[in-house]
Amino acid sequence: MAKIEDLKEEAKKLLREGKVKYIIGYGAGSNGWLAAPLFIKKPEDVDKLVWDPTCVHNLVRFLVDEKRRKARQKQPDKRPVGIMVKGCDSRAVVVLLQEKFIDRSDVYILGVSCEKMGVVDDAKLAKKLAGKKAKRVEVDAQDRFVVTTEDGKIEMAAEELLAERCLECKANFPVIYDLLSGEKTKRPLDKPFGSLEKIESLSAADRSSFWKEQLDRCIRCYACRSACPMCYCDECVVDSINLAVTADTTADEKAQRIHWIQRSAESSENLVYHLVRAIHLAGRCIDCGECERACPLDIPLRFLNKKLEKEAKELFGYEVGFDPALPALISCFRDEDPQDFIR
Amino acid sequence: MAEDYEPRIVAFLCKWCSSAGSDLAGVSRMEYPPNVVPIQVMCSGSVSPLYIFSAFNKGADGVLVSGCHPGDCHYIKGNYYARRRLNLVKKLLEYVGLETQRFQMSWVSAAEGTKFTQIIKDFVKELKPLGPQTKLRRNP
Amino acid sequence: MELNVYTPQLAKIVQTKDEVVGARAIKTFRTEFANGARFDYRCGQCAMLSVFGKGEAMISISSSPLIKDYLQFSILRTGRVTAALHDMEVGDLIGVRGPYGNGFPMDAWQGKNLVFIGGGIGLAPLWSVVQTALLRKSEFGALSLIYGARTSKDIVFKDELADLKGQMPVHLSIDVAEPDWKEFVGFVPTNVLEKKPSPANTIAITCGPPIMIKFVIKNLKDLKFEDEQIYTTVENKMKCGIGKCGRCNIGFHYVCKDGPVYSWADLKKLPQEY
Amino acid sequence: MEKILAKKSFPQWVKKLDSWRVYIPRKDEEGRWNYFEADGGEVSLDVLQTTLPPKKILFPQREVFLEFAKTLAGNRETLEIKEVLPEVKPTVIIGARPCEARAAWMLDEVFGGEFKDVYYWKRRDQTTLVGFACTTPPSENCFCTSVEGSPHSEEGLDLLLTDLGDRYYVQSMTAKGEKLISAAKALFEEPKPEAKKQVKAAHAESEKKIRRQLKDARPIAQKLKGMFDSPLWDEESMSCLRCGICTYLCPSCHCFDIGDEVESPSPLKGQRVRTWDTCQFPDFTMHSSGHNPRPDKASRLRQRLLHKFQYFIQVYDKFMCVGCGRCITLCPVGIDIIKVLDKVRDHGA
Repeated sequence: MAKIEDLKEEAKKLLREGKVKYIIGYGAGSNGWLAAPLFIKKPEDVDKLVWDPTCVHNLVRFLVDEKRRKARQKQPDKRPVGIMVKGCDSRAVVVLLQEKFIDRSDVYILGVSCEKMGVVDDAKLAKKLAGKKAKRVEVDAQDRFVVTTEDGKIEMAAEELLAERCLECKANFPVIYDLLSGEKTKRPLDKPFGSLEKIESLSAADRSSFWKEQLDRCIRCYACRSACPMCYCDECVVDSINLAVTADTTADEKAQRIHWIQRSAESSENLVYHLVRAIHLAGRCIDCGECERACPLDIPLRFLNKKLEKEAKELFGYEVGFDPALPALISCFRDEDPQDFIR
Repeated sequence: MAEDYEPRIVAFLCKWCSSAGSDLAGVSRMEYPPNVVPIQVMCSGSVSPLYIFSAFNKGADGVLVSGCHPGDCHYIKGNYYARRRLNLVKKLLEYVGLETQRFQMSWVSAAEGTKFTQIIKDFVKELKPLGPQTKLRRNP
Repeated sequence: MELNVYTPQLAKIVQTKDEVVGARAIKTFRTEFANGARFDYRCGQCAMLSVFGKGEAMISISSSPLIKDYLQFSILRTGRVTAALHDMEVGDLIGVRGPYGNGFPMDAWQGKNLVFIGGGIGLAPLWSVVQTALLRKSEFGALSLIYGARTSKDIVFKDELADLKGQMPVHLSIDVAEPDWKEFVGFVPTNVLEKKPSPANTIAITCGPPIMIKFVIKNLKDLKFEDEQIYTTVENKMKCGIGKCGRCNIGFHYVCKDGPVYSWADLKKLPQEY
Repeated sequence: MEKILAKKSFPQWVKKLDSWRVYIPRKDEEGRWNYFEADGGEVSLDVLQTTLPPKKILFPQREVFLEFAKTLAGNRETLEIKEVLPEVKPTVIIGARPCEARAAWMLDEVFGGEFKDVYYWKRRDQTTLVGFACTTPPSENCFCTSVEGSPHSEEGLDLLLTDLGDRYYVQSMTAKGEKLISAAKALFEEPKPEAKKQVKAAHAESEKKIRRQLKDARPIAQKLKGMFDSPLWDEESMSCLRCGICTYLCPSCHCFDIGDEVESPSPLKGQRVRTWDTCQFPDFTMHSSGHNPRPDKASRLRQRLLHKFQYFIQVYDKFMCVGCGRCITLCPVGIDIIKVLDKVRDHGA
């Protein structure tokens, strides 16, 4: 894993010189081992920054908040915000740029490379620890994880603890940055969509019952939506009212808003919600895995988005999050797009 | 499945082609099954995936989106966008276990009344053995 | 059987009247309970109206509780439920549950002068008090009304206001000048300063858009009204009406149950969350 | 009434409760704990914290209030409204954590009072809560002892079971609880005096095992009164995602929405339902005009904390937090209610 001393220096400088409004990074979480988002306004707080395999969050999500905050302010501070991004997160920045949701000058990107590693899967770690409390998670010189617990250290191979998405990572170092910490190490990737095989090999009936069982647990807390940097719509089909309402919105506009999906957490409504979300993320999801990680009921949401990522690649040769100049997946086409399914 | 089961199909038909095609079938007194609820849209490219999910959610046993042949779109490119987007919808629906026959797309021009009737006939024939669609349907 | 607080009684619309037409349409409805249910309420209380299939909306009752034949509601067309209400006709059924809220402490105001200050649709909750005060005229001192709207077309209860002029001083205003307008032009708070109601033994009751209320209170204070002499109503989004669903609170007060009527002395102690 | 139940008799006891609907925590294949209806399979009480508290049994996420339908007879349209009340079988929740029962004791206040909520009480009256004292804290974020609870608190409970190695010490607080004992009298023994001593010691010991602490919760409640406009809320809510985890999974959060679900628009047919809602969603308080009294994450975080640690105390003299720690454990960005309140306490000091 990258050492981030140089990044800290830069962060201090940026804040001291007032070049950025604040820096979104990782700090120590309250439970002692898992990192948490940290917002740094003063150069003296930069030393609170951490970089370790528990920096799982995709902080790009907070650029959406920043944009909303700016929209509410009469005279917004137009300076960029500094943001720490991993390879996957940087692809989210690319998508936001591609969609012109943000401008390149809105962000100062502090990239960190995962190099040969990635981030941990907290569920996997919990299973490994079997009730013991982690204090620290590190990577040793042999690229193995070292977990410090109350009664000693446990070592394990990277694959055992890495998040599933890291095992299928397409960008282990940032694709866009102003400053990069760590090496641009290329990593071989045999099966970019290997994790889907298990579900894909099921029969239609079994796939249906798999998803029913998974999605029946959904309580519609919308943590998946909330954690996602791409879910920035002001108007979402599941909300009771349109958040973009202003004093000028007419009664008819409000009255005629269609309730596509009921609020009740029922099988059919949950399924439709997650289908809508999945299709809306087609060609936009960069597989940061935040929806799945945030889900308190452990619904494997990543498998929905990953499937469409795979189809986009196989059907249209489309790969998201590498080129801000590329048009969005569904706002472009090629003459030779497959149409064998059309009668 | 019960003999008398009649599937319900929601068909989103492009105003410039398929909808006219269905009209042609009608005025030419061609026979086709009455299982279709046609919804005229301005372009196949205007059919949001949400419409399709919602149709299934509200009780459709099959959904058809029909637009102009490639090159014939009134808005130049709408059907190309539809082709790409709805391909993804189809894959997604199959992936969550919906029978692949339930969602269809077709190119039907204003002159193709016969093709339209054939598509509906085939669609109904394929849907019948599947029985009612319950996977996305609310209160099945 | 136990009373179910969430079950509305069916009521029939017996009269409708367009008060204001256009983009910010206001319509007045009178309803009668379909099954002879009774409904005793105080001025300033509200009822939860249902349009089945659309939902519920909390609406203040604009008729006087002393009139037992019907309930009257004046409703601004603003969202899903109110738009559906506007589309309803005489004979249609709606649901009514309530009454909710504290209402105005009219008994405590006996012997005092009452000055009503309203803006736009804010006259609706005041109307119940105005009517009641007129019916119990001997119990109160002098009555007067200061009321304004954006334009002359946005004025509600136009006919009733004309009648009212025979019974108490009525000072009308519109925000922007119009050719045929003879009365005050300007905002309601300005008209308050202009008309200078005396604070002596007087209660001021104000109701209208939040920004108007804010400046009316400021101006009343300038006219030496005490906080305890100023009453107003607060509006927040509501669902249950009975202090359970958790959304209409300002501080520890649920507006649906502990409000909507507040004296300024009480309201200013609460956080500005409305 | 106090009794002893041998652990090996526990499954038999559960089986004997066949005239009740029995809920008990169970682990699924993926290792997630949750409350399930007992189906005659294996039962045990060796549990960690369930993801969802048993709140969902007393206050389900979706509740039908009424059904409405228009029918056309001739050319006359009639509207019919049918009130729907839940049919509730006598229910037992076995293995409820004492804190989860305390939450019910708080919800009793909310759904009681002047306007009694029949839907809640239909369930509550029929439900017997059998608690399981936490001799080991079920979560590393437990802090019940800081909010006037304890790992063996009795509020809201009908029975309390305490693990004494090979037996459970059974305390009955109510007639409802005694009924469960009477259902299988033969399985219960009278406790010996030393068992009483043991249970006391176990309870005292359990309090010491609670790892996390919020100091001075009552003074914090007082202090919160002056902190409505503090910049603290903005700082602490920066990382909030505005999801519903902290509230939906909270045993004492109870905010809800009421809405009409239309099955058929013509002729009209549908249901009026109550569903869970949360102060963390922006549309929760948004007026129809678009005005929102709680427009940002800061005001919504503040609302959650003030509701739990100020407003509820002002009205009912209880915290609306049982200290189960779920909101801390499950927050995707590590917002920690204890840390935030620590800052409130130390604010300006």
